[in-house]
Amino acid sequence: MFKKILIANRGEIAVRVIRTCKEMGMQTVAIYSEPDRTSPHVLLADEAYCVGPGTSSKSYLNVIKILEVIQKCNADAVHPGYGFLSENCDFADAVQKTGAVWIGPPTKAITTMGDKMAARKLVLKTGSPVVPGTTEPLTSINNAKETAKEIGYPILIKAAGGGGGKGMRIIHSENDLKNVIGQAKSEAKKAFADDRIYLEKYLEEPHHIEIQVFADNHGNVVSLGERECSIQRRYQKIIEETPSPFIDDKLRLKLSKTALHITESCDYSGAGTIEFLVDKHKNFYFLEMNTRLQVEHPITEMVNGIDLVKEQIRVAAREKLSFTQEEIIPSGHAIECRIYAEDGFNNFAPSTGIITEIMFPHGLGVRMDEGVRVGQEITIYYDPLLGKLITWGKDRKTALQRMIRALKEFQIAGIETSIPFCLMVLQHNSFQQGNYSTHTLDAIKNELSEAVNNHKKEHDWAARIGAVHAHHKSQQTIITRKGQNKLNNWTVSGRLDELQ
Amino acid sequence: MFKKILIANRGEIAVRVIRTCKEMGMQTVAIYSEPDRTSPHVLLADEAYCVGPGTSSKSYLNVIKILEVIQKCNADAVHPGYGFLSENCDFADAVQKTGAVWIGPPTKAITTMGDKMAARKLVLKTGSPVVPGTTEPLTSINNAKETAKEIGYPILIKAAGGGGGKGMRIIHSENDLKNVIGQAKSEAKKAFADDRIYLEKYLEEPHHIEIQVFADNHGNVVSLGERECSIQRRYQKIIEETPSPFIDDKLRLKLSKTALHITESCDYSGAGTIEFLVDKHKNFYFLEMNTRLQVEHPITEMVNGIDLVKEQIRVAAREKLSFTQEEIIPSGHAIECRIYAEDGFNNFAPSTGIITEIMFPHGLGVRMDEGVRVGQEITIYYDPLLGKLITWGKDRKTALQRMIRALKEFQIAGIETSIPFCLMVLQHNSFQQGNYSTHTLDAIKNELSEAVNNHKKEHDWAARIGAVHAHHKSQQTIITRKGQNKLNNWTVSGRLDELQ
Amino acid sequence: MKFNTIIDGQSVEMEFSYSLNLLSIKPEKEMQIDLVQLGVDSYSLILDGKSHHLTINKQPEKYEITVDHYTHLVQVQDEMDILLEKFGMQSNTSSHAGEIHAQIPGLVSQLFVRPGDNVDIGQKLLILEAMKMENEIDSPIAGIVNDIHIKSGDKVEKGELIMDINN
Amino acid sequence: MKFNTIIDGQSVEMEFSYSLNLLSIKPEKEMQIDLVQLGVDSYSLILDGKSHHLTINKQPEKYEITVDHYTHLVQVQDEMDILLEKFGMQSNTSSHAGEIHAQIPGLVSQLFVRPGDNVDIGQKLLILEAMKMENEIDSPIAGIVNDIHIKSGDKVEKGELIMDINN
Repeated sequence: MFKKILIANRGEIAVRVIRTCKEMGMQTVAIYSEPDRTSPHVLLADEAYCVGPGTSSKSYLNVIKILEVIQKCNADAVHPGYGFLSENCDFADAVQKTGAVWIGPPTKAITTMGDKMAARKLVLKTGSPVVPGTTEPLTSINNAKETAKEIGYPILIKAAGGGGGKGMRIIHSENDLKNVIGQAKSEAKKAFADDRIYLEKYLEEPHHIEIQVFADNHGNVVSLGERECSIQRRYQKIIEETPSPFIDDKLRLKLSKTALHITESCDYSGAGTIEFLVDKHKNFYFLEMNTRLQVEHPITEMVNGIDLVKEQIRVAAREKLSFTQEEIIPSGHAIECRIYAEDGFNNFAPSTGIITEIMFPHGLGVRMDEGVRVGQEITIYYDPLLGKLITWGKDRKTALQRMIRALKEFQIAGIETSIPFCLMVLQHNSFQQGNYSTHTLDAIKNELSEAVNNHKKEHDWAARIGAVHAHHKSQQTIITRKGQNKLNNWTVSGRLDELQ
Repeated sequence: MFKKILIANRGEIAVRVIRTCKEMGMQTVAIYSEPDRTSPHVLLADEAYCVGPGTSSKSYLNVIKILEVIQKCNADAVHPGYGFLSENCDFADAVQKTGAVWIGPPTKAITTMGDKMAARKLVLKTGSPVVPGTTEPLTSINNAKETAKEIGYPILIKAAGGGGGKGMRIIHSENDLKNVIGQAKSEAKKAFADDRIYLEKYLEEPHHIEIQVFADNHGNVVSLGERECSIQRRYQKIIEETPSPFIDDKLRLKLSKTALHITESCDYSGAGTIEFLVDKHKNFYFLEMNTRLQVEHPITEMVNGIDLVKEQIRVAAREKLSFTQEEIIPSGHAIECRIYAEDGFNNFAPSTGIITEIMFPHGLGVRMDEGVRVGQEITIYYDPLLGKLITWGKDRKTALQRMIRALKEFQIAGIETSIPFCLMVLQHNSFQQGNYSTHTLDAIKNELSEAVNNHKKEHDWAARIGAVHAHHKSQQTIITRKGQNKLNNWTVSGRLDELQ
Repeated sequence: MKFNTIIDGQSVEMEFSYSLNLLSIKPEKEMQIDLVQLGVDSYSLILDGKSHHLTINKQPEKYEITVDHYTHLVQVQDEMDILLEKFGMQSNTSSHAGEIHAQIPGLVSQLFVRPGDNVDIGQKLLILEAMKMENEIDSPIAGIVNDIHIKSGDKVEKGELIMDINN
Repeated sequence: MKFNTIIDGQSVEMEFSYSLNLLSIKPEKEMQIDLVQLGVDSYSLILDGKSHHLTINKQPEKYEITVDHYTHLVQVQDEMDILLEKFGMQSNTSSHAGEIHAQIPGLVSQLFVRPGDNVDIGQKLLILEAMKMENEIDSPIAGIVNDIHIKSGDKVEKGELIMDINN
């Protein structure tokens, strides 16, 4: 087994991987950009090395510098997390040339599946259903126009170089085509250093369902069940659960079988995710395969009692999977809410600033995978994911009530977060009933706003009192010219009556 | 089911109960003493009322005031937690007279089992083995001397009015008898308002094993398995695990059967714990029954996937238990470390002060039941328990490695805690091997100190550098007379090179 | 002390008695207040026994108050402000429609207009890049671009004035 | 800048070059230091690539430095102190054996001796009550109780001088 693992990532996923490495008795090495010096992954790792300034291309995507650190610190394995260089086969190859082990699938599988169009071709060959669309990258606007006409609007534009909603756009008519393609290409280039894009039919009311697969180097391939990921904004997931309230046992089995078939067809090893779209008639289509750990992997861990990162490391060390297909018997229900630095009631506008307070939720059935700490500045440089809150319960109702309880406990001051938005979604009838698709969030937008306004009216007095207190305080400061604003005396309780 | 529950407690157990109430959709009411105004249980509850000053007897034990609050806020049930009034049947009776439901066993069972000597008598009658000792409270020092001679030294002095190590003392010879009895009586009086004490034979190398039982009002009585609680200091538990590495299936069954028998014999309902001493030949003796939730109940919850507080509330509402004996199939292994405000390497001296920083451990298999927050002052008024860290794993090794990882992550600044002590115990060979009794901690004391010293020598340089930095900084402040010490600029990073 | 508080145009006159931690609302309401600071900008408020978590953030002309996660915008007028208003002396400080402010913080990755350009409603003005997403800023009005306060590559803060458009 | 640091009597002379974040230890060792403040009294130290969590607490005459949970007591001498010591001018400030300090904070619940009393080694002097436990304080020496600085019912802080015993 390995002695020292370098984690080529930041934020919650770097912390997540470090935790498992430590439990396996391995030394951990973090890399960081200058503004990340006091980020949790740096504080938790045994060793930490700076790889450049804030801009990702100069630090977390700086292959040369990262390779230098791998050799300098003598790491014998590298975990890439998700995003950044996790689906970059040049990096995977270069890592292996240093003598370190790449904790991920073989580069050939990354190449095939990472190229979203090559993947579509391969899956078509296996006889599995694929969402209608192009199998070659768009060469020109005219080419796009023709293909779009053939498939029929609305269409989706997607990046060939990677997933996660980056470079993804929906187009309803030919008028928008040119503009939107420009934006998508530019976004894709920044995210994956690859501006190839392709078209796909935009299905009506589909569910986004994915199957977690795992393969070792001894011929074992196992499905760990599905995740329901239909609650999305900006084509990015925000709430996931397992099992899916929409999927029945028959469909579950079919999806798993198809996923296993696809996994085997590309000589896979390690953790992978096969994403499907499932329409309201329960027809399903292969969407893409992610050849890395998925953001939402914890819900699969919760119902199966398995540590997927540990399994990744074992497989990379050429060990056998620690479970067989027969031993995978999910128990209970798990839900994940992604905590983003954004204002869900203001068009998901990103929010930056210094986190002045965090009160984490805890207790039975609550798991926190966090990537931030108090005092940390949230900058515009990186993905707005602050962390993930996961709850487990004996059944869906318990997990859901627990999630609502935990979100209510979870206080973050200094920036806007997706916590209040998630709370409103979870308390909405369509989520409570488990009756939702990828279109639901758009459909209930106005109802959510109304619910927020009603909720706010109830707490009107508390807000007015808080404002008067702040006003009175700031006036006092100005009048007395004491220089220091009392608000900085954070450890001292200041009751209203002190301000007479 | 209830609409509003008042929690007559503070700290981590009040927070624990509030969490479940919220998940059940119930309103929660906290009570608090003046210094507890910003404690987590006050912040998390829907309503909160002050019941008096810091001293427990004037606040958390102030029955009249608490009854007033119950009526004022219209609570329809009261959860007493553990400690304080949880085993006080006068309070339980008074609560019920207000019309609120008492979330706990019938007062008759509290009376019998809460009186440790009456309990011994009852259990003897059922034919179950009991630790040799007195069945009547000590009436005089002479009475004590005679009885002690009969049983044979060493003997244990214990409080009749309650458990938890309060008022408990070991006596090795008649010389110490008078002094120690005085101390024990005084401590027992403060803890339970009852200074009756009794004697018990002090067994050699015993294990402290307890069985969690649950009974409803419909004749169902279920055993939820054992907890191994032999790691104790000052006769108080500090690390617990389930299953016990010492107990085999045969003994487990015998203990469960005896526990169920005892529970039935006292017409019990709700959560209860039967404590046993098990000697090295696996002979077992009834020690006492705790007629309330136990501090270490979370490890039972983790392996069974059951919320014991939820079950308490259901039973109090006269519902049936949500599980049968056959459905109790524990899965995996769980460990709990109690995080006390005390210096484990300085004779467990209590530590007070303001908590200036907390970094909680998180991630897969980690549960935190906390009762404190950053900025809070830890005072001399209350029990030093800050919270409990619980880990779960598929097997003992995983749970143990996870606990060590989580403890290492767990940073609390401003006070001393039991975290470093727990870390040293868990890494010691006897715990790693699962080979320990209630005497182990004393036996390995010197080895632990040695391990700490070796560990510290390795980090010598970091300590020297930190000290020079602090020295340089404090010198600068004095020389430049800038008035404000830079240490208060807590959100601003200050690198060494700024101090040139 | 007396204050007027305004939320969404709804004005309420509030009178505080600090010594008793009492709030009287004219003409009939009375509440017990216990407000304690927890952190840099967070507070615990127990209002007639109900426990709330508040954060307070001062904005120009108003306060952003978060009560149990949800943010309220509150304007406050003290006795002097109320007096001035009675004499009709309140100044109008609201910004005009042609001021384009950054709705989010970000990097100006592309700028599509120059001073003097004619723009239509909905016309693309610039792209603000933040947290790996590109955000298009469109013109809310038709008019002529007057002043541009930023250039491509600039980092802008939330609320910063980006350009003026005259209609 | 030069400093002497002393842990458990072991003295090391350290020379810092702040501009380079370098520490040179005479005669041969050199380390790369990156120390950043995290909280009120907590720091992150990256020392030659190794990441540590430090807390710093100033005590009289020494520093309590916690490195990854474990507390070290460190004395520091700067160039002036080193110079004074060379001239034999170091003051001896250690307390004598008869000074009884509170080892823990607590309430004095019982006091068993009075000024002028003769006490033996191990004789019970007082009971300090803290966090529901009673803690007996015994005399470390035989002698006569000279001064008692507290009375029954007092709250004492950790380290506070409780009484003097002359032997």
